[in-house]
Amino acid sequence: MISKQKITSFDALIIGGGIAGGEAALNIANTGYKVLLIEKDLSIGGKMILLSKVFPTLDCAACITTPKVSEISRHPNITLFTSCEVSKINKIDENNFEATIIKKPRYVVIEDCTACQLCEQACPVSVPDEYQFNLVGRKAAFIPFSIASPKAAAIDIENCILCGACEKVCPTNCIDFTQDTEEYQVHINTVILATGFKLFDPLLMPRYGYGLYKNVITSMQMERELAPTRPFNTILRPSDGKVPDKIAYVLCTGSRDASIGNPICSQICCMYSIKQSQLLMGALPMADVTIYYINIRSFGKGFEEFYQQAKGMGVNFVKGKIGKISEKENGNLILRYEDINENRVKEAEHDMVVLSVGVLPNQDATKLFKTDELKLDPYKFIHQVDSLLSPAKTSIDGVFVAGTASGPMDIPDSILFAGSASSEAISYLIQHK
Amino acid sequence: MKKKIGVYICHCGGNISDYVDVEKVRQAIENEEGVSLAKTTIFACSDSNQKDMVADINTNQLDGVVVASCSPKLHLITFRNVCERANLNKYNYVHANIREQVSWAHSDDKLGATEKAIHIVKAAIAKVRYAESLEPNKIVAQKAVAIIGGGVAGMKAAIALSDKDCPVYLIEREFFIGGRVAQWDTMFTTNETGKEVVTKLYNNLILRPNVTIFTGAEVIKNVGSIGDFKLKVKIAPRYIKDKCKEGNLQKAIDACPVVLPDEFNFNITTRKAIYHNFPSEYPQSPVIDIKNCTRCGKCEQICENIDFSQKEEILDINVGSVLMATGFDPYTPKDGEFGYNEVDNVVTLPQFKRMIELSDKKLLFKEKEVKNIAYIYCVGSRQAEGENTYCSRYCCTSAIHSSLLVKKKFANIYNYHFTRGIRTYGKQEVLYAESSQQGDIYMQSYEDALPIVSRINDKTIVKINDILTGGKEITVEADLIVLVTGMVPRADNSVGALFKLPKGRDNFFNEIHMKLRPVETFIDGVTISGACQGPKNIMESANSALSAATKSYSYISKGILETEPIVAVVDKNACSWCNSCSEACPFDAISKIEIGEKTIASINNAVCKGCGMCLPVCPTDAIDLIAYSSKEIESMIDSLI
Amino acid sequence: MAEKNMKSAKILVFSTEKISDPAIDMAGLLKLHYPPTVYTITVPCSSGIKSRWIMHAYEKGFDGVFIAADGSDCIFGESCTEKTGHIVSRTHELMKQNKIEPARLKMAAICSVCSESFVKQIKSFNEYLLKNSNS
Amino acid sequence: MEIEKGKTAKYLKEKREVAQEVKDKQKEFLKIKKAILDALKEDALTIDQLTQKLNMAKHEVVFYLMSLVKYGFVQTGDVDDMDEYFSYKLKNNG
Repeated sequence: MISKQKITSFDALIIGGGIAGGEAALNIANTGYKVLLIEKDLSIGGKMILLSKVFPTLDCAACITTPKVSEISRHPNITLFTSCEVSKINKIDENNFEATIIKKPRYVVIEDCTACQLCEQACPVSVPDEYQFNLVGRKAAFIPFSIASPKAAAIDIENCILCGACEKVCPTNCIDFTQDTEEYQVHINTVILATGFKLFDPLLMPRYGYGLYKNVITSMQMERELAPTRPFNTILRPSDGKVPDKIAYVLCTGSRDASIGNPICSQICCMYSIKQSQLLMGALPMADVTIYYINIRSFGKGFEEFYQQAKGMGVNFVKGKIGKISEKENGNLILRYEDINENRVKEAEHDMVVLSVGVLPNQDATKLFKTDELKLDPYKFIHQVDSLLSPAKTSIDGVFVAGTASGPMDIPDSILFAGSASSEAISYLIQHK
Repeated sequence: MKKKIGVYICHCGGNISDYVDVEKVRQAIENEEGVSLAKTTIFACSDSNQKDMVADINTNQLDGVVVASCSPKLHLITFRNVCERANLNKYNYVHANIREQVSWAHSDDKLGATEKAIHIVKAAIAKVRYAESLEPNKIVAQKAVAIIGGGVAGMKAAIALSDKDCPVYLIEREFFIGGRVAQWDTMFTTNETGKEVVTKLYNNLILRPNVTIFTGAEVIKNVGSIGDFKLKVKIAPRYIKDKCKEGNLQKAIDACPVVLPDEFNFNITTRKAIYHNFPSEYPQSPVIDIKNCTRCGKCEQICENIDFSQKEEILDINVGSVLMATGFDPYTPKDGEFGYNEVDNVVTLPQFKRMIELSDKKLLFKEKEVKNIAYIYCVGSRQAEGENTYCSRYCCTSAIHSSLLVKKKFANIYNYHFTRGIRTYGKQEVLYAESSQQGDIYMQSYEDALPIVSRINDKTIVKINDILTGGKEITVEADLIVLVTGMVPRADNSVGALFKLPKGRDNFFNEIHMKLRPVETFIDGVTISGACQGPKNIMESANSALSAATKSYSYISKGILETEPIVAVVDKNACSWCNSCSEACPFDAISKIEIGEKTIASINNAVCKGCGMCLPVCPTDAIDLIAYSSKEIESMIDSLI
Repeated sequence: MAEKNMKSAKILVFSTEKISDPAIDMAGLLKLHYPPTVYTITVPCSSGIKSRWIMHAYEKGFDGVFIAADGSDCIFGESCTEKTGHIVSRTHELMKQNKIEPARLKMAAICSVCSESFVKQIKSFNEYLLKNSNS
Repeated sequence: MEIEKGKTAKYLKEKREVAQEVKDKQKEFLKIKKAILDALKEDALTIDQLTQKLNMAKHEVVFYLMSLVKYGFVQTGDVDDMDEYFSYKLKNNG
């Protein structure tokens, strides 16, 4: 059953509550315009809020995202919808768009939830925690993560056994299983697409053994192991809970590889791997960290210095292409690789391997537009019609793109891009008033 | 004196708590005089903690708040806002820096770090005890922005601001608009030429009544600050009358006997003392290079539009914000650096780009046809010995793009790339793939053994030990060597000094925080964009220019700006007017007034910038700065010992 | 505390909000270590420091005072360097009158990225103070 | 039908069936939870020791044990002499 609701109009619709969408929302709202920010997940903050520390300054990601998400959630000009998806956008005329928004039930009244976690304790279900990239479990009644915004519980209805234990203990009666999907029609004058990116799924490269060998993990999983809200008490390998002491990074996993359909460079993997290597050296002073790379792309402000700093700390950089990874009985991994320096094939043993997975397009936004075509570039990112001078412009007038929805980029570039998209959107609103 | 102070000590998710025993700090300060609440928190800046703080302030009627966390440059404003939301005047908030100046600085000494954190929090408590509620000064913001630099970044920012109905002054030092991009031929990714891009922007700009463009113009003085910058702009004459017709001017140019290296073409060609940059340049009027003009009068005889009586003008402009877009200089190699200026056929990448554009049919260098081209990468970047340790970001892509272009335009070209690892990040990677597929040869040098350029028997040879072939020594005979030079800050960046803009370790202008405040500077009201902040390609420059425009606009869009109410105050009883303070004040904020029998100093709050220069010169110690009074500073000192 | 003093001297640093304090922050960011008995009080401009504050610090037991001055980068104008210099010489006079070794007050211009220079200056000041204490 | 707050699960139960797979997984979790907690009653154990005692795959023991740490049933004990493996014990003696 879907209830239909008509709600008031907004000046700008921003799709995606990650760092780019959030930044754009704040910029536009601060100029006095009404913004509707739509996030499909339970919390805003995107991928960044789940990171440990960020290069090249090693600020904790939370220190940068939490004040922003907090500002977003209380901004008088921003209406925030989480657990929502835009199902279609019709362009009626020049600066008039109509969007249909589907709000999935959270089964919790956000305003009433105090995040006391009693429901979490009471819930008898345990399933893999997607916010910890499946390294530990979570309950079916759960708060996504400790710095989530809104910080409120949610019910994972797919895994819920409807025992009712959560609502019995809830002190504010905020759990409500009668909630249903809702649909909204919204009128807006401009749209910003900040739908972000998808991480490469290393299951598509069976030769690295991800999924099969438990000690082959993705960089996002390592990111969680290093974060303050980490799944384990320290860095552990998932196969047997051992503290690793010989960790390898495989760069360009799913990037610069036409054979898996992604010929471009993901722009961030070198740097986040170098950052993780520095954090690992700090967390496990006795550990060896080796980074297998093709080229190190430390191109941004302060990046080259950061790379040199990692070398100085003793991180081992090996110019080499990984052919195959195999597992030993004790869970250690044998990396067969072409050592480019020595021009021969070699093998090395590590007790944990981190796949530095690349950035892929999120194609969610492409299906939205019914009346106009949202063009994509050859790599399926949102096409920039004037990529040199107006990078935020898309093939639809009045629809702008920000952040990684148009291609791989790091956090500073995403934030600048969001500033750029908000400038275009504000100009568009002023010019079409 | 405050009686109900709330203190929050932040773990910063380990950044602090890994080195500072935050619980010990909490215990050490919870019984300090006036402290009624002392908590630790994993992330003080998180939404949930901010909400808790608001609730704490309300339920406990706190009258002062201290958060001990990261540097105040990051989150002072965050926590001031928390206080405001709890209806506590934000000046009752004091920030203690126990991350940058404690946990990180003393990560080698946990006991020492904890001890220091305790003292620093105590000092913050001492300061907050004396804190007073204050109202910010409100000033009228001039609704106009000065953009310094008329390159792509400056022009984009000008359009963005003009679109927002904000008047713009675009101030370009050169006589022609367009900056570095005007000098480029086709560009990745769109294959538009630099000229096309500049033309597009210029044609858009000149239609706008709220944009004023100055060329040959330099800011020579700046007085004032955010909301009200008063700039003096010096405009050099072109010595050509407005609205002149081309016809005779070209003859005048032809007649000019002075021949000079043409900087627009990076000195690979020459120009006259009366000159154009290129036929479709903007503004479409030549200029006389008066420094090199011999005043022979030949041009005047031919063309009636020459006017040597034109004088330099000084204009006063008044703006609310200044947006810097002054760009970069290409690195100039030192004599002998990879054969530069010593071996004949060594050019820089910018020179090479001009050569490609200016050559027709055959690529000639000093009359000889060029076939083998060697590119040496990272010249002036990633220097192990030298001041530029950074990567210049754009040059790998730019060099590869040029190498593809030269191959397309001319026959029989062979490209040899002497790299230090190609950095065609993102979608630029496809260029590198295309170049490799076309048979370009890529080699990579060891970090400690860069390629060597030498001249042997009239031949120019590049030698490398190539990583990609297992360290094999490879030599290439090259007709032309292209030094892939990076970006460096403008040699003459004096306009930055005029605004006191801080520079980073790389000597480019520095932002406050790369992620939180990426286009703002420590100088309120001045934003930075484009390559003056660090190497960027055109798309990145456009993004940062638009970001900076958004920020500059936000300062002035409301017409009213709030500034810190931190001003000097005079103790009427102690003051006996001696003029010392007024002499010390750099802003003329102090004058004398008569109160009854007595003459004392009076501070003009609207003009006082709160520097405190008047404080130490007062013989009777009659002046204090709000929030930095002697009682506050001295009680902080008492707590620190 | 006395035992601590054997290891490192107690130094009070006056830094400035926009120029030298960012440099001291960056020293932390770069993990450039210096003695933890170095404490900072931040003021808007180094030319606004009162001699009585410096004297107060010695009175309360600080071994040294270091003024991390704005130098020519000062946002309040070029006169800052000269004025800060005057504060130092006036304070030196006061110190002599109170039989305090003038070398226990030091000033250096610290620009907004002078982190290494700050740490170097502080370390040598600390060594000097340690050598000349207990006398 | 008026639905009482705090007892809304019943309402949804009428409209939506819980998949058998979900029920099975929940039962399995409870079983493993009990087994791990029982095994730790006597003594603190390493993952290796737990694996032998429970006859489970090691990586599964890691996953479930870490979840129980997160849920507050188990806590991390000491690390061995080689700094490689931690032992785990019941929190507050169960």
